[in-house]
Amino acid sequence: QDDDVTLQLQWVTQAQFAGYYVALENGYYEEEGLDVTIQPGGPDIAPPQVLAGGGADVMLNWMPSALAARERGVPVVNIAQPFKSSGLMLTCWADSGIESPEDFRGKTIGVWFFGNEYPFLSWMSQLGIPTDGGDDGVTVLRQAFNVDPLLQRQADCISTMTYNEYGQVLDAGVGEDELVTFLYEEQGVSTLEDGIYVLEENLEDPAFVDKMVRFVRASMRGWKWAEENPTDAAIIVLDNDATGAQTEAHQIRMMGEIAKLTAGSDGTLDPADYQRTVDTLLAGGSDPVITAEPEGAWTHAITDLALQ
Amino acid sequence: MRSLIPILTILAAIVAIWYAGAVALNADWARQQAERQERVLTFSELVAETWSQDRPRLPAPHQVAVELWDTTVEQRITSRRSLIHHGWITLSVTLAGFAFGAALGIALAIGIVYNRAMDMSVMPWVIASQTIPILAIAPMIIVVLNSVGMQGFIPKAIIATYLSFFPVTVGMVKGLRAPTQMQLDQMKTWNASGLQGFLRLRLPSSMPYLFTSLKIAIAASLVGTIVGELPTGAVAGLGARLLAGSYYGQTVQIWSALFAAAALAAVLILAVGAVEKFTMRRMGFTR
Amino acid sequence: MPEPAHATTAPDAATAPAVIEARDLSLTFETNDGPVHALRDVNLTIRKGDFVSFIGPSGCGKTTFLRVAADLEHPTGGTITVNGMSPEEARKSRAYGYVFQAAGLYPWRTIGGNIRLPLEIMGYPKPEQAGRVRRTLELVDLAGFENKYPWQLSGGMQQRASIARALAFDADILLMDEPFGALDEIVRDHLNEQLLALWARTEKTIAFVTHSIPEAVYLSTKIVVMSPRPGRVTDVIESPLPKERPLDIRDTPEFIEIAHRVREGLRAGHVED
Amino acid sequence: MPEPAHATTAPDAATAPAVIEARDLSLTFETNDGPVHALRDVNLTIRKGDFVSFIGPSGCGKTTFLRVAADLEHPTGGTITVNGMSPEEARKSRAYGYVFQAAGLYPWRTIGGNIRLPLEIMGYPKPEQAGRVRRTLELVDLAGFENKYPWQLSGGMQQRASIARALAFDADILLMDEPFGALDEIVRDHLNEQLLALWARTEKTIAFVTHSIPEAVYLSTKIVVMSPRPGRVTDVIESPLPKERPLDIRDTPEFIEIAHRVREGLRAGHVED
Amino acid sequence: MSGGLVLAALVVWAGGWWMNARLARMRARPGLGLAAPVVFGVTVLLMWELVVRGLNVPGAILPPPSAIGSAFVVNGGTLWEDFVQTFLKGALSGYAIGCGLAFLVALAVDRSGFLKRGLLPIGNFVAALPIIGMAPIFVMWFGFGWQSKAAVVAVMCFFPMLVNTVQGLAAADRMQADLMRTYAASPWQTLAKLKLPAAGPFIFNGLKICTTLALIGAIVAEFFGSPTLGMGFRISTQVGRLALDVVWAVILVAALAGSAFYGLVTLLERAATFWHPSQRGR
Ligand SMILES: Nc1ncnc2c1ncn2[C@@H]1O[C@H](COP(=O)(O)OP(=O)(O)OP(=O)(O)O)[C@@H](O)[C@H]1O
Ligand SMILES: Nc1ncnc2c1ncn2[C@@H]1O[C@H](COP(=O)(O)OP(=O)(O)OP(=O)(O)O)[C@@H](O)[C@H]1O
Ligand SMILES: Cc1ncc(C[n+]2csc(CCO)c2C)c(N)n1
Ligand SMILES: [Mg+2]
Ligand SMILES: [Mg+2]
Repeated sequence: QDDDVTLQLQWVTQAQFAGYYVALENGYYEEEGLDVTIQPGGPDIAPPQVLAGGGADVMLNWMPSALAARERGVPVVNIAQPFKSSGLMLTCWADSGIESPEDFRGKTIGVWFFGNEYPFLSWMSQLGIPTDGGDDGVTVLRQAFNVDPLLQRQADCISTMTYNEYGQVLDAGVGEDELVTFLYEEQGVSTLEDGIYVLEENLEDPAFVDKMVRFVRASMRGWKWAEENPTDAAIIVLDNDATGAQTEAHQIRMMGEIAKLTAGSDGTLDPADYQRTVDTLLAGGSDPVITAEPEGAWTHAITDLALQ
Repeated sequence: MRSLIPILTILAAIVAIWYAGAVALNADWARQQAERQERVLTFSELVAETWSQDRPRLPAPHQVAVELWDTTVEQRITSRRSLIHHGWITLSVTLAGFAFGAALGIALAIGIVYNRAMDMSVMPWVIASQTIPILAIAPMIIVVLNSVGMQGFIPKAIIATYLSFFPVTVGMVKGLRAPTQMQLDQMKTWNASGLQGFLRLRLPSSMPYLFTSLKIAIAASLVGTIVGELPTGAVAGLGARLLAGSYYGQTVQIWSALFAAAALAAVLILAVGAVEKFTMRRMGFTR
Repeated sequence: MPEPAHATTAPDAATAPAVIEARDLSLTFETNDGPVHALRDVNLTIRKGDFVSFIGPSGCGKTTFLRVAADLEHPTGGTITVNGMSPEEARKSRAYGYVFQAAGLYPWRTIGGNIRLPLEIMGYPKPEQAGRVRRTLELVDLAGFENKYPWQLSGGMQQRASIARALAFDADILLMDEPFGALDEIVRDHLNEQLLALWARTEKTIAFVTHSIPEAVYLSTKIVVMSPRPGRVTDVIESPLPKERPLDIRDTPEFIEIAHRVREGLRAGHVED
Repeated sequence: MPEPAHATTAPDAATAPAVIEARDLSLTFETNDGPVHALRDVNLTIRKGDFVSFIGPSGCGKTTFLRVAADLEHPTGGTITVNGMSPEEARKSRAYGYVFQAAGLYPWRTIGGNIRLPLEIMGYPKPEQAGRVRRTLELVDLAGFENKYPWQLSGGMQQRASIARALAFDADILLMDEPFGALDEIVRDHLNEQLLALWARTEKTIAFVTHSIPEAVYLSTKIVVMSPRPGRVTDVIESPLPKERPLDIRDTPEFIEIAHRVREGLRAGHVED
Repeated sequence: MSGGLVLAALVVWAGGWWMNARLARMRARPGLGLAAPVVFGVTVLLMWELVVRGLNVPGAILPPPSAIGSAFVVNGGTLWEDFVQTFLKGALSGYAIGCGLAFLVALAVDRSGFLKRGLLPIGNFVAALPIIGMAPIFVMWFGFGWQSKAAVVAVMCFFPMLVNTVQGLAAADRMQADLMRTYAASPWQTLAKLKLPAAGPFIFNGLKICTTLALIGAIVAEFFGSPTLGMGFRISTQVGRLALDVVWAVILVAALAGSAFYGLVTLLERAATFWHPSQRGR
């Protein structure tokens, strides 16, 4: 009898989550004796909330959001970190005159909220740029999850992921030379992205720990397969997309970019990366994500067993 | 036939305005594109460009029509790319939500009409409940129900119910109170029981009101379903198509999903209308 | 009009048993503008087989009296008995049929269905229902219209159907509140004739409200003239007309004389409004 | 009734000028169930100062005739002139006042406001409006009710207000469609008296639809009896009664005779419904 | 202990029911009309508090009313700014534009049978469009500010208002209209003195429907892009931060504002259509 595991994604089905779909389709979960259900997320679903409500056993989340949830009384713990580096960046029109972050002053910038605003706010506060408009500061727009504000020139810069929105801007017919990009990674304000989290109290249950060990092992196997077979992985993702709205070309390119982010990780969280994320967040401005150094927010217990 | 002429005229006017609007809204982008390619557009080229963009601000009518055709007729109806497939998913939830909503609405109305305590206390809250922005609580409903193990169909149906019970309650309260004092007295002179009074007087009297509110309710149920489909991971259904279209900048896809939804609503309203006509004729209301 | 309230005990009618008997009956409605005295100290005896008309200016309490007798309104003073029982018991024993001012047929039922309605409610067996519907329809000259809907009939025919509905079940009291108010004179004459014939045949006791003096005189064995605010009985006129009444009787001197007396009674009680 | 259609040219009335003159007037409504002949070949002359009553069974075209004269309906055959003009010209020159069957007061205006309505529309100067409203309200015995709303008045009072509204402006033709239909007999008598007095005083020409035979006989100088489908004039009765008419006149033999003739005329044209 | 609180909730419910049943049997008295819904509301809130505490529901799922209340007080300033942005700027202006435009179009439709036959069926179809789907498009067209919210609200309000007003302008009965004809009144006079007053109840019906639509529309539109304030913005970002107490405080503001707006229009209706039987009945 297979153990049931429900995984809550933090976004709609796309190649960003290829590793899990590959593990499912290629039977890696089954080989580990797991019956995995993958629940896609959406714009207004907060995965920690789902976890807290008992709607899922394990979730994917960006670390800022997970740490914020921890402070809010939902004790989630990082058990694995398949994404080594961050794909988040700002994409700006070159003709807006922006060359360095200092030039953001007086400009309009689209930012994703719902937990993704933290790294940006922390970056701006480190630079000493106010975020409430004016000639001296930036005007922040709450950007929906598409690139229209840039194309329609409603904003000078918008948030993009290397693997998704940036490609959409190019697809729209904009040349790379017309754009200027600022990768958070390169600005030294990157935070950890897609990690695997569970509720702390569940880790006291050895059966659950065992289940998670097998889950992480199979998932990482899926990721490595996806890195090596990007096209096939993209097709697997497409097969799992219930909306029928994704295109093959876009998913294949996305898989290529995602592979760059997962490349450096075997699933084990690098404590240095964790510390950098926490430092970035603690440096946040007036409305900090987290107010104190978190404790027990990650564990190597699972990955240590999984990667033996 | 004669009644079609005004409709067609107005429709033609709308399409003309639409095409003109497409030129106006999409021209900027067309010029930028031309600049990138170092071309200069003549007016007719500009018009042609604005009517054939991949990511237009406003797609031209024929683009929407082609997309509708491609995603309905050209696809197997079981395909995930088929609007009929998504329409069916939305429809099934809509119908379930409508059924719950109508039942709840009628039950509440009966309570309000027959119980003075309910009449006095519940109605203001029923109205207040409709001032709550449903899109804001939809994700919460989904999470809460998810935590008790309900996913997909039922949460969406509950949101649809939430939107559709209100017009039914309001209409049925009016309808159940439609009998005149004289008709009620008449029942009393025959010493009719409460149940007889309900079945033979109040219920039949409320039929015209019921159907009017059912038409509003089924449209509301569709809106509720689509709202419910937005945050549920945009898995499937017309709402998911709308959202996915928005994520990937597929304006044409948004518009075609919108039209499919409006057409679905129109069909549902017509269907309720047909049931109404049949019932009313059977009951002898129609002259 | 001196001492009219005791005229009820006219010698020739005193033989039959009393069917409706009001003693010092009063009814006051409490409204936002203060109390409205709809009935004050009404004393009236209606005997078996009587055809009693109530006439009086608008708002004098005619409808209220009928409604009290039918247990649709509760008196605030005095007593009233119907068939020797309280009005409530009488209603529960289905002692009377009530014809409202408007026809009030249910639009979603056919004429037959409307007449069947009280029978269904009172639990008459199915086959008997059909028979009764057929017979009452014939009685009011509507045979053949059983399956028509009310709106397919003229106003007069609807009114007849509503009378049929009150006749379909076995009640030997008929309370009729301006049943012919909305009809034109010729149709009204015709229905008056038929009502008289029916009354003569069935020996029912009828209490009948009207605004029309000729109608009251033509139909009744006893005419109750009322005055408004507070609603009182100002005159009770026993009709000397024979039971057999052709329409022409209305041009006879006796008729005109009674009509004159009714009009005088009315005018005396009438308050300029 | 042989050759009744030419009775209109009675010798004693022929002196005054014609105010409404219908020649072979016909009106057919096209309905889903086929054509309805509301009026067929109506010939009628109403002269200045006449008080003409129209009587006939329901649906015989009385209202339709008044509406044609008022340019609310267009004839499909024949001609009609009002004050020598086409009905449309007459309407635009505000030649008549029309009183509908129901009072039809605007509920959002006070009684005074309702009576002022035609004056505002016709552009009477403000101070004159106030004077006219006051005077017509007195005329119909409603002084003091100027600032009440229609629903605060009884049916009879509303009806009087609606008559006042038609009298407020200077039109010397008055078209009245069953204005007293819904009133009780006493109030009706009272209003009949007042209307006669008004007519005698103002020398207006009045066309008056009614269902009541006594009312028609009591009021009119000329009674037009109509029969239904197709609506035709079957009899035109010139009244020999004097212009001065106390209410008692209704008990005189002449009165009863005319009433009898009207009833016979009606019954002849009446189709059993 | 948790079971005890749930039990207490049941007791509260029974108590609330009993009180309302008693209120219902009392004679009408001023203020009584308000008492019953208040008792009902308080009962619901108490039960909510007790059940949430009794069952230990995480605050990240459903906060108790007491937490919502304190969030409401603590965040008063932000909530007020959000309210100004969403309600005063977005919803009210959209409401005015949508209803005003619909009113003018209704006047045109009333004059022209052609428009009536052509526009109304199409209007019914367009009214069935789920405006949720229009929101992202309007944000694209009209920007992130309140203008796009107003546009969504205007579109949402347009058709209900149009349909009601057209119906209202045709509501004057034939006799009332004929009366105007006998006076040879001009079309403007007929409009001002007959059609508009007679249409009053219908127009207010449309206005009332639109009050609830307006707020919902403005909030929904903010979900598809907004500046960094507004009620929709607040709800969606605070859900992301699991600050559910703040989210519910915003919902509370929405419900209060919506009910107050509805109540205000109802009062105006009562004043303007005092003559209508439905207003006189009480
Ligand atoms: N439910 C009620 N509440 C308050 N007052 C009432 C009620 N019913 C009747 N009345 C008042 O009681 C008085 C008598 O009314 P009733 O209906 O009996 O008069 P009526 O003689 O039948 O008049 P009509 O000829 O107009 O039918 C009237 O003044 C009326 O306004
Ligand atoms: N607008 C219309 N369309 C079709 N038929 C009509 C219309 N108006 C009246 N009729 C028909 O024309 C005939 C005459 O109607 P009219 O209203 O003139 O009758 P009437 O004599 O005034 O009757 P009543 O005494 O009932 O008022 C009737 O058969 C009526 O049904
Ligand atoms: C509920 C929720 N929605 C969006 C994001 C942000 N996010 C996560 S992956 C991704 C890429 C989209 O291409 C984005 C925008 C989030 N963290 N949580
Ligand atoms: Mg009465
Ligand atoms: Mg008529």
